[in-house]
Amino acid sequence: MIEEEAGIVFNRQIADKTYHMGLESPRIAAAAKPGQFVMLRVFNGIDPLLRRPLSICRVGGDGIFYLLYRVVGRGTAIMSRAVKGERLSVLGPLGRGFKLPPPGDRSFLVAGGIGIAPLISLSQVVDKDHMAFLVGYRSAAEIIPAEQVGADTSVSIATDDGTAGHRGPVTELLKANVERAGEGRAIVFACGPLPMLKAVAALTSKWNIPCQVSLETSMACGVGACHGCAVKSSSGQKKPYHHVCQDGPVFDADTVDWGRL
Amino acid sequence: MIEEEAGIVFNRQIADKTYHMGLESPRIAAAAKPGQFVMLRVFNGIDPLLRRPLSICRVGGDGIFYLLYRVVGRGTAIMSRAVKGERLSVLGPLGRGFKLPPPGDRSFLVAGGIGIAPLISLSQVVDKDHMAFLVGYRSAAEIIPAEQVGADTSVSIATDDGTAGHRGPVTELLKANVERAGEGRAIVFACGPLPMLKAVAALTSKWNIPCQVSLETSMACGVGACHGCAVKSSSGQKKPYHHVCQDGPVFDADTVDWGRL
Amino acid sequence: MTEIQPDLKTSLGSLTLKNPVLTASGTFGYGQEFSSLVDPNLLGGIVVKGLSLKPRAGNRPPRTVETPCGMLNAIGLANMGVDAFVEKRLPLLRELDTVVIANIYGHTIDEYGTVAARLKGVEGISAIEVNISCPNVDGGGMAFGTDPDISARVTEQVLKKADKPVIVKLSPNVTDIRAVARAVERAGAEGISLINTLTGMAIDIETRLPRLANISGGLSGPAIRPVALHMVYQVVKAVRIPVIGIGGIMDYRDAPEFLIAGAKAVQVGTASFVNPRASLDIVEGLKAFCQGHGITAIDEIIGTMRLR
Amino acid sequence: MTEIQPDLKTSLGSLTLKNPVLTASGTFGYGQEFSSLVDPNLLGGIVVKGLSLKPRAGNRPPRTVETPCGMLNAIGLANMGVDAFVEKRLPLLRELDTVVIANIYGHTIDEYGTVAARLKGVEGISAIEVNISCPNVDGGGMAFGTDPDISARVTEQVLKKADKPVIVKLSPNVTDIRAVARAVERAGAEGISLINTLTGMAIDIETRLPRLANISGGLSGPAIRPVALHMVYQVVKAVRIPVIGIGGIMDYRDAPEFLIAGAKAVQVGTASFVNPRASLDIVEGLKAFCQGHGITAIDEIIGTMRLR
Ligand SMILES: Cc1cc2nc3c(=O)[nH]c(=O)nc-3n(C[C@H](O)[C@H](O)[C@H](O)COP(=O)(O)OP(=O)(O)OC[C@H]3O[C@@H](n4cnc5c(N)ncnc54)[C@H](O)[C@@H]3O)c2cc1C
Ligand SMILES: Cc1cc2nc3c(=O)[nH]c(=O)nc-3n(C[C@H](O)[C@H](O)[C@H](O)COP(=O)(O)OP(=O)(O)OC[C@H]3O[C@@H](n4cnc5c(N)ncnc54)[C@H](O)[C@@H]3O)c2cc1C
Ligand SMILES: Cc1cc2nc3c(=O)[nH]c(=O)nc-3n(C[C@H](O)[C@H](O)[C@H](O)COP(=O)(O)O)c2cc1C
Ligand SMILES: Cc1cc2nc3c(=O)[nH]c(=O)nc-3n(C[C@H](O)[C@H](O)[C@H](O)COP(=O)(O)O)c2cc1C
Ligand code: FES
Ligand code: FES
Repeated sequence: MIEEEAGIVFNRQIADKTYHMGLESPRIAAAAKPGQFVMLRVFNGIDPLLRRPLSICRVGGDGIFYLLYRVVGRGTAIMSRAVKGERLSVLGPLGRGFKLPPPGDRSFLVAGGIGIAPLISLSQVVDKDHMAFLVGYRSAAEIIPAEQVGADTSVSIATDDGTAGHRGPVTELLKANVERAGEGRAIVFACGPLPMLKAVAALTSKWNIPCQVSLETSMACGVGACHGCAVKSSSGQKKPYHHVCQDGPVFDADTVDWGRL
Repeated sequence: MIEEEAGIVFNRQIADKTYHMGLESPRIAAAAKPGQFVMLRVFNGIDPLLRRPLSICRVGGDGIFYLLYRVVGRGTAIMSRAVKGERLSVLGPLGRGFKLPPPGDRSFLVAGGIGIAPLISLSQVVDKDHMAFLVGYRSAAEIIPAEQVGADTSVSIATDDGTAGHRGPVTELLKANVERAGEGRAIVFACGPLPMLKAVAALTSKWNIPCQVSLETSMACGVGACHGCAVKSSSGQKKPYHHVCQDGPVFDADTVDWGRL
Repeated sequence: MTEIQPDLKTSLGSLTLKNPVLTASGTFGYGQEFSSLVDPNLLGGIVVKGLSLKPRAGNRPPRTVETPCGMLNAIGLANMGVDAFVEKRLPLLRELDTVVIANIYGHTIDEYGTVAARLKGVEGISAIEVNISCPNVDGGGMAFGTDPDISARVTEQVLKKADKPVIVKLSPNVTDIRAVARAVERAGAEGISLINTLTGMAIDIETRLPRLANISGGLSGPAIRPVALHMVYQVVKAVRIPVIGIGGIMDYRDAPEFLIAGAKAVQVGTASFVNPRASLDIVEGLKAFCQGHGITAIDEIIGTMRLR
Repeated sequence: MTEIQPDLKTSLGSLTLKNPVLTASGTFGYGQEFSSLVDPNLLGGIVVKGLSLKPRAGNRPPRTVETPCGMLNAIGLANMGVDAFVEKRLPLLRELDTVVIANIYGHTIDEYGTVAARLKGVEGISAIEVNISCPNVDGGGMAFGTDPDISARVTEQVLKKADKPVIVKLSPNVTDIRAVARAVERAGAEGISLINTLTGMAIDIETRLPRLANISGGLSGPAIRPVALHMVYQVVKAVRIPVIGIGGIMDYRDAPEFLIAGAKAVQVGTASFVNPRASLDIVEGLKAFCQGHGITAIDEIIGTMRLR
């Protein structure tokens, strides 16, 4: 775990309400694994008080790591106004990332909107020949240009309103892809809004395919000190609650009590 | 009283820890009188919460008014980082300014450090042929270039350490100037640190010369609503306390209880 | 989203307000200070600065200090006294087409009654708000409002002398706000407003002097909003009379929290110092909030907090 | 200004701390979470997360929410239980060259004693801090700490079972903190720490749900500092035993306020979330503050508030 002031290398809007930021921190960049996150102090004051958890979207070879974030509230709005050269305190890399499948296994990466962020870095390390990267948006206007943020594979898109790609939820794309792929070892990685994750977890459980999900909760510390980031674990787990910041943010879908989320 | 978002026309450092800012607000500029002040919201958040009181240093013909401020804490530090084009909420003009002497009267303007701010605008309206503008600093490094901020008269300087001008307190300059001027109607206007104001008030009282001082207190509202900005009035005054934001910030020195300040 | 005009009317017992936004005592002067910026007629009401029997000079300065997301004040209830208020300020207030509430306090239980009596028959005041947060001189300095029995006795005394609806304003510096609320309800209060300020202090580490000459003062502003909201929620559940929510309300997103928790109206205090138009902005923001959510009357959201 | 090394030592009754900065319970885990960033040996001490007799899962999420200059938490005292703590966490803590204080709580007065008894004879714990802010199950939900008598009985019960110095941590949600402080002093507490969190809540105006599943929670962070400082000041004047100041201390300029008000030490809570190194920064800042002010021992500033 490293805490340091990282210089902003760039910070630009790349889609509706969505920004891409590069931060120079060779130590964090060197240590980060796909699915891990940082706690970012969006500015140097005491209101807003807490750090913001953000997935490491990608790591460059140049000591820079990248964030992909959506402006949803005050903290992310402040971030969106930060300019090149400013230094922001970053704490990371934090949590447990994705467990990588053995080569040859088919990977299905399923994102909902900004949920694409942690999956970008994953897409760079899983076997590209056996990977499908599926992303759902509400509408074409929201589409995040995946190749611009580091996905070096093509991405299939679904939109709720049919303005781009498949019309309908991304889970329909997932179904189609899994069916098309047929027999053989497969694994699903998912990140996105809760209803989507629930649907993915239900499907993979029905199919009996392993599934790893990256979860979001409110976080005060990000390092396991406050016990704030609890999610109920499924029966049979050792602990009644997982701590997303330490035990996750990536969980095997069957270790989470989806009914209580 | 006007409240509006005024655009920053420029904001630059002009002396040690001292900045000069131009704000475009034709309505406030048109209404302002020498000695009045504004309540400035240094940024658009809730911490720091309160507005900062700042004297109107000068008004331009172009709908711009000018502030001269010293960075002493968090609010003024935030101000110093603001850039051209940003808009800050300004409430003003507030309070009662200086009462102008009849033409022909001799005016002595006495400032301590940043206390020069309200006196600049005064210097532009009093009879230049009968005015002396005296400013005291701790050291030459602190000198604010008065002509650059709008004083179109020459300024006599005193420094505590003798690094520029007269060595000693500015009150010694005042004494020398008043003595040199000899008989005839005179008036002193003063703004600066409390010990200086006390000394000036004591001198003018001894000389029996009228004196107007611009006072500073902590202010929550700036408009007479909170009763926070009290200073004890001298015995014989109608009210036990003056409210600096409404009754002042400029007071006749003999209406203030200097012992309780 | 049709552009219907939502009905913002709300009622406090026998009082009807055109909207649920009032200005809090001590933060809006006597209603005139901000009038070039805020037309008071557009507000639900105005609560004037606390009035005492005799004029009061107030505490020695410094009287205010900024704190994280808040401020401390120790004004010391400086005011012109109830008689001067009636004579000098009320005539202008009377012209207003909104509810004017007189905030009063006393140094003894009797004095509370006497101040209320001075407002008897006086036109232009719609209700009396009783500030029971001030130190009880007879009671060793702890505020009247920290004891349910004394709070009830103050309420009764005011009711005995007043010819107007009586709202009691509670102090948050208590172990169980519900006990005080129930006591003043039983004593006959027509409404309850809360919270007054939390007691706090600050020290200048360079001079080692307290930043307020009075040493301690009242904490207000957004810092206290969570505490205020919780107390409002508790009191709403404990009494049947209407509750006015106060504490750290800065903008139109804060006000609905109190309404949803069950307050019938809110008061805006410190926010007026930061943004003189805050109260009016909140009225307009509430209107837009209703429009954006298909709410036709503000009543529809009062007390509608859901549970998980 | 000579570069002397100021003596930061302070004492809490029989305990000596190398400096007056501890981490507050529940905000620094079990001392290991931040250890790659903060060497705990450089701190005055560590207070571990509240320990109960049985392991506790804690409340349903959401458990935390940000508020103006603060945060609310309703963790629900989630912890591994005192026995698991002794077995699994204490061995590492024992290696430390600093004071380790165990924060404990119970659901009944007896249970407080039982937890203290489990720590009897256990090495590596220098003192027990008793959290009396948790809801009193027998007493209808109000916290033990809101009643001076019950606070005293909890203290006595812990003292009966404990073989270590006992510090009692007070709840700020009371009318008169001095009464509680005096009661626990009379009961035999060797020190008092305060404040725990203020009760507060927040509502999501879109969903109309409370932002915490538990509805209410504890407010901490800079927002509460003025309230904390005032209570510390009051308690210091009311008792003779040492007081530890807690509440919203973010940096080295905040800590001296509490020391000047009379606290012998401070605890840093929420600040560690914002800046994991906050406690250490404060130690270093205090050193520099002393150097800059010609103070040779931190003791010289404790309780030195001047009056105007
Ligand atoms: C492990 C993890 C990784 C994340 N990665 C990303 C990412 O890569 N890109 C991205 O855009 N977002 C990500 N999020 C969500 C992101 O943290 C929130 O959108 C952000 O904190 C919102 O802050 P705000 O101040 O703009 O919103 P506000 O609503 O003003 O925030 C108020 C408080 O709520 C918390 N909060 C609000 N929304 C969320 C949320 N969805 N999850 C957790 N806390 C929240 C904030 O942290 C803050 O404490 C991630 C969350 C977690 C837990
Ligand atoms: C009528 C009036 C006119 C003023 N004109 C000028 C001017 O032209 N140029 C200038 O540099 N300064 C002026 N001041 C002082 C200026 O208001 C303070 O320096 C400024 O508020 C400090 O804010 P801060 O956040 O940097 O300091 P902080 O110390 O962080 O401020 C904390 C709080 O204390 C208040 N405060 C601190 N110092 C003062 C002070 N000296 N007077 C009043 N309140 C204070 C702040 O307003 C704020 O509420 C004036 C003050 C008054 C009352
Ligand atoms: C400067 C100031 C003066 C106040 N004077 C009074 C008063 O005279 N009577 C009263 O009942 N409350 C008084 N209050 C309390 C406010 O009316 C309000 O209850 C409190 O400030 C909390 O609301 P806020 O956070 O919106 O300011 C005063 C508050 C401030 C800040
Ligand atoms: C997440 C969290 C958990 C806490 N857990 C405990 C606890 O277990 N026992 C306790 O006595 N206090 C607990 N506290 C209270 C703190 O120790 C401290 O008293 C309070 O937060 C005020 O200090 P601060 O403003 O510096 O955070 C907790 C506080 C927070 C924020
Ligand atoms: S966020 Fe604090 S324990 Fe996970
Ligand atoms: S600052 Fe509020 S009355 Fe003067």
